[in-house]
Amino acid sequence: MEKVILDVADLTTKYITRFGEDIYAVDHVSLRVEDGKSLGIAGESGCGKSTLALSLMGYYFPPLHYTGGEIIIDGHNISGMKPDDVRKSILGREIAYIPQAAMNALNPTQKIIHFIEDVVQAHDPTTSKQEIYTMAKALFESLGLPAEVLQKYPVELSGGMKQRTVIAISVILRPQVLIADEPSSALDVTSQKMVIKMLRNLMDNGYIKAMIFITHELPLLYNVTDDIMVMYAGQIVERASSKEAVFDPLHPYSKGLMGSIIVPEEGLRDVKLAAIPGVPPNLKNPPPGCRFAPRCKFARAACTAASVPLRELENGRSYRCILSEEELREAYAREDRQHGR
Amino acid sequence: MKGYRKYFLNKLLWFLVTLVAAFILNFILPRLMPGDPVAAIVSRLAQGMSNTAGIQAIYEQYAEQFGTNRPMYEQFLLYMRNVFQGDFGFSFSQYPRTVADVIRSSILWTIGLQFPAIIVGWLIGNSLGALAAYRRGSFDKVIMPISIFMSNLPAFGMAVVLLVIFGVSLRWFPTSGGYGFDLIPNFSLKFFWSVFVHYQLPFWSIVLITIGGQAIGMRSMAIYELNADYVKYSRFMGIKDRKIVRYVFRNAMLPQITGLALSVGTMVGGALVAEIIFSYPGLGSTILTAVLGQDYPLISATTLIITIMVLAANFAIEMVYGILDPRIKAAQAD
Amino acid sequence: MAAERKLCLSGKGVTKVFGLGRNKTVAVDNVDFNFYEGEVISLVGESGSGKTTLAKMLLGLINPTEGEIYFQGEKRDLSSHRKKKEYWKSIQAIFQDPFSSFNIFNKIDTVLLDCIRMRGGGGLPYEQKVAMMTEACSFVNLKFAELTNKYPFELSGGQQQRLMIARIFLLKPKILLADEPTSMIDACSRATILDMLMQLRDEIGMTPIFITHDIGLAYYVSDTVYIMEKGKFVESGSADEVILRPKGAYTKRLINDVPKIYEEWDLSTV
Amino acid sequence: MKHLLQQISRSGKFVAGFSIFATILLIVLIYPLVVPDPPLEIIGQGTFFEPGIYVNVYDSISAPHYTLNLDEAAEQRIASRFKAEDREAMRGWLVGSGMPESEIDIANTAQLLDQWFANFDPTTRLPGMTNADRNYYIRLNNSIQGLLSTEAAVIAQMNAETAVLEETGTVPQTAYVNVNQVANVRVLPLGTDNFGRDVLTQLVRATGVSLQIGFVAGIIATVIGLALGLVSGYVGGLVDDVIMFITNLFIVIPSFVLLILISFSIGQEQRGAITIAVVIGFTSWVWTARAVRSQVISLRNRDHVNLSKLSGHSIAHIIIRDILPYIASYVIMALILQISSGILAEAGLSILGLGPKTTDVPTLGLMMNWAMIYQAHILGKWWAYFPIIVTIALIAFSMNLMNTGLDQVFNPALRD
Repeated sequence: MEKVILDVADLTTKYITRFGEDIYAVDHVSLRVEDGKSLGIAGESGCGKSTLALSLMGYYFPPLHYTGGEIIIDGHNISGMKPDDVRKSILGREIAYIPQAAMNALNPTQKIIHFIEDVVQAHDPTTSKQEIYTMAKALFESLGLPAEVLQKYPVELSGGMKQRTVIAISVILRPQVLIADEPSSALDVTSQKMVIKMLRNLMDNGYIKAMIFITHELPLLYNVTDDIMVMYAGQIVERASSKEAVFDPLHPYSKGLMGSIIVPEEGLRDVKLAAIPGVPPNLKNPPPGCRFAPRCKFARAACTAASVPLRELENGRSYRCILSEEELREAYAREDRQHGR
Repeated sequence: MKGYRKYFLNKLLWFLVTLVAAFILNFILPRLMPGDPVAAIVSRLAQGMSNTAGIQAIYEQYAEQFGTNRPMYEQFLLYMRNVFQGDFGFSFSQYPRTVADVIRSSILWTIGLQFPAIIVGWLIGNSLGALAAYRRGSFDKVIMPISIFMSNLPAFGMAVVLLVIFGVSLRWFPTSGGYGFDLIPNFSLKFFWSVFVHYQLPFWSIVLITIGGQAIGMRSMAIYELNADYVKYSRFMGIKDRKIVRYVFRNAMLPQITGLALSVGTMVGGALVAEIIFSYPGLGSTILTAVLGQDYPLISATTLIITIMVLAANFAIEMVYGILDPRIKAAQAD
Repeated sequence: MAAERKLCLSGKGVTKVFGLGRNKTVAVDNVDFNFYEGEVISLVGESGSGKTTLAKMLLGLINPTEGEIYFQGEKRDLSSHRKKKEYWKSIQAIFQDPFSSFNIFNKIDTVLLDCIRMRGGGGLPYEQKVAMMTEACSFVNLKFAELTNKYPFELSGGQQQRLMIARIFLLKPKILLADEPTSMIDACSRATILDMLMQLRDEIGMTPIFITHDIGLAYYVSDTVYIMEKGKFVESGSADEVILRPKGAYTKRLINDVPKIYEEWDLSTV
Repeated sequence: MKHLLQQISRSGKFVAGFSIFATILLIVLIYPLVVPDPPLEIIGQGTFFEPGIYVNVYDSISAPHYTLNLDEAAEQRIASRFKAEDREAMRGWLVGSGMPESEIDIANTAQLLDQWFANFDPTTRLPGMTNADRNYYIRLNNSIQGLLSTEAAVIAQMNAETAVLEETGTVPQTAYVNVNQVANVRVLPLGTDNFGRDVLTQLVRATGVSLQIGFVAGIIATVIGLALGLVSGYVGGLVDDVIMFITNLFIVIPSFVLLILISFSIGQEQRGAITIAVVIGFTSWVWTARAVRSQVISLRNRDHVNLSKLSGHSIAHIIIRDILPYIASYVIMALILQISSGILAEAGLSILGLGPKTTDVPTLGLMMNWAMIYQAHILGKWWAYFPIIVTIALIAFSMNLMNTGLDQVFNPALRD
């Protein structure tokens, strides 16, 4: 078994709204990512996947608050550290973040190289500007970005170039873990592919050891990550290898989600798309028991009686449902027969 | 540099266009008013002066200068020619002084008082606003209501309050004039000291008025910037808050500079009234004398000069903005 | 078969130019098209390709700078408000973002009553109007009784998009322009919306035109696909032909760059 | 709508501002009902009577007297009449007559008086003293003597036949009257101004007039700005270019300069309060026009407007139903700002001597102007100017608070 790079146990964080209400957007989430692996997180908007990305950084500012759990990066527990120490020795160095809206992620009135200088010197004030420039130039060139970008302001870069610049800056200190939150959703398909290629390149060439990739675009997730975790209402409902998650999902929610994938490939026109009725629950006041039960075709009384634990299967898969693997497969087969698939 | 040049030319063109518009307005507004302006002015002349020879001289001068019986466009050309020669005619109320002479003796006082005061007020206000946005909490809760209240005090109100407290009660500073009434302007230390002492109250009253509005504006700009994505990203890259605040301040300051350019006219307006309270020998007091003396040429020239001053200040601020915002220089790339 | 097809919307040399002088941009550049009744059509393009501008021209919200648009084979005349109103009885739209599609100050009743009025039912007794609204809502799986006196923004994105379809159900237009109707809503609600649109099409015999950047969606729903690049149509034809066997370089690249799940996604091409 | 009102009422700033403003408005409405005097009536002969209760002396003599033996009465009597400048002058005399300055304590009344009586001689003429100074000291001495006398004051009336003063009564120093039993008492809480007019009555009326000016100016400015902004934003094209060109011109050309020019050209006689308000309104619409235009432009291409068009609605319907409600909050906020800046503009103009004509009604600016001309601030007559400044500041402050409160409700980014 490979070395575990990122080990998260029972992480729980909440938002405190202006009116003092708590919203548990990340509820007892545990996950592990091994050396050289990438983990994808899928889910509908509002399921807590972006909040999970923020929470994994171990550095919290309002309205997000930490309430419990552990984050261990390469054997180093960061959840007990002082915020200032996290900032200095963890952020950017051990774990780095690529934000959702990379278009605005760079200070508009600062040249790229000056921001890189600030990032490097925030962790090691002794590094000279010359050293930083040499380092940044080498990194940009090895990642296929022109070195002239360093001397430019963000407005002078195209959307795709801006996003790739942000990714390059994020790995300048060679962090172990990279967290990418919808890094390509605002880009056209070609720039999106370039971003994906760059992320793969980072993994393959050892710039980073582990990656967490968050997106609502499932075909993309399937192509980028080794494993996929499906989130629903702040909880993990299923975790499996990408192939299993997409082609053989177990949890009824995952089943619905994967059944709604549309790709321009032969035969897809004849498939009936899956649909899940209803809306996700309000996280201020989640339903008791299984949170998906109100929308689930297979729901029964027991589902709402008590909270449903995550079932671990032998091959490392897990899912959160009171039905067994066999029961679920049987139900799905019955459905397929009905639709004549 | 191409981007900046384009920006510069653009602003210069706009400056010239507004200048022409200001000339036209200054010329046309008094003539648009109902009633015969000549008759009105002549009747005012009679009550404004006792010196018959003076009235006659001014009347002839006036008829010559304004060419009142000629067509509008000729009058306008005449007006333009006179303005460009710096010839505004004689002052009704201070005859035989010329209008140009009256303005010459007051304009430096106004420039020397108002622009430094507005700039100092702008700087202090913006610093306080940024600090309030960043620190929030009790600092914000104290600074903000005070700022809101201060920004709502009329400029003359602040002037009177300062005058009564520091001039009348505490007797720290003189209450009126630009220098001691017993002095004649010269280059002695005594005179400069007197000017400096007389400068304090008008200066601080304008500064205090400016601070409030600027602090409020800066605070909301900075709060907006603090929620920007680059702040979140910079935090997650481990950059210190102090540095991030510097980013935020710089970015929030840029719209504040544009705001200053747009509101400098209003500020100067308030400050002119404050001048009157202190009998400061600037353009504000000149307007007051002109109004009291029904001195039409002086009013017309003073308002024109103030407009030109404000337009020039506006232009200068826009130029500074062009240098400070790198995006303008970068604009050439597209 | 081609001979039986009836034209519903066609265009010749349709061009839209924005701005003047140095700021001039050609959003739609001299395009010709023939949309036939009964087909599902998709206009596919990336952002900035001019597809939304073309859609607005088709809807008659903006006028082409040059060229003509023909409705059912005849030159379209939108010279007066009355003529536009008449045209809008035949063509309607669903927009991308359900949250900004409805006036937040109007109740759901107002939205639906507007449609009844437009179809000439303004003078009907209220009970009959309620019956019509109830029918339209139940078509999209909503209960009018629960929606009356509510505002659209109180519904979820998917529900609002369904309300939009209920609107179309009442209006019964000949043509429906659907501008990215599912891109802002969750994947799990997408199928419902698409199914309802197709069902509505069968029920009232309208011609849907999808405007989308999602090639997968275009492939899934449409019979005929037009690919747009920089204001021009670069390729068009049946969905199978254009998407599975693209001929143009741009189309090939576009389809190549979309992530796949059954085939290998070739990352080496960028 | 209900939800919105609820949110607004939850904003502390709005509620605070609204309460202040409502209080001012109520006072303006109710006070004239209680005190119906004309505000410009001259009641005092003389300038700047201090705030206080004015009791008719004639009536208090004829009112029933009561004897109250209060120990400190004499002391207070002396202290209240014995002014600081008198004490200062006494020190001058004493020093002049050779007393060392360190021995004199002008705050100590008893000691000062002792020293005075020991040293003062009306016949002596100190070096450098003018005749006027000498007379002043003699008058001062007499009045001090009078203050110290313990006899009762005699009331005498002239006998109409004999033209002889006949004693009709005496008023001992321990005599008191009950204010309630005096026929004529006038309360002047803020004293009188330079013309002898009741400042409070005037202030209340002036506040009302200034508010009217603010409202008229604000409404005119908002209507013009709204109309131009709507047309400019919705129609676009050449119309937009022209309107924006004019708007941008008037933004850089200071509006108060135009105000001065126009007000001066109108002439003193034609300048009523409402004329001034109209002029202010016509010179201050630019900001509203700009703000409305940018709002309309962002709304114009919104899908709900397109949907309304597709529903066959007319342009008028679209502007009224689909655009105006969205910008209503901005327009209300702009109106509030315009009202308060209109009040300030009037005040500024009046101080320059270009305010409304002075014979009809007072405005806050005119009152300020009068106080400044008569140097109330230099003379320490605080009641003639300070309440005006406070009133203007309170009006502007309350309106700004309301605005900030509304802004926080409508712009979530500013919320805490």
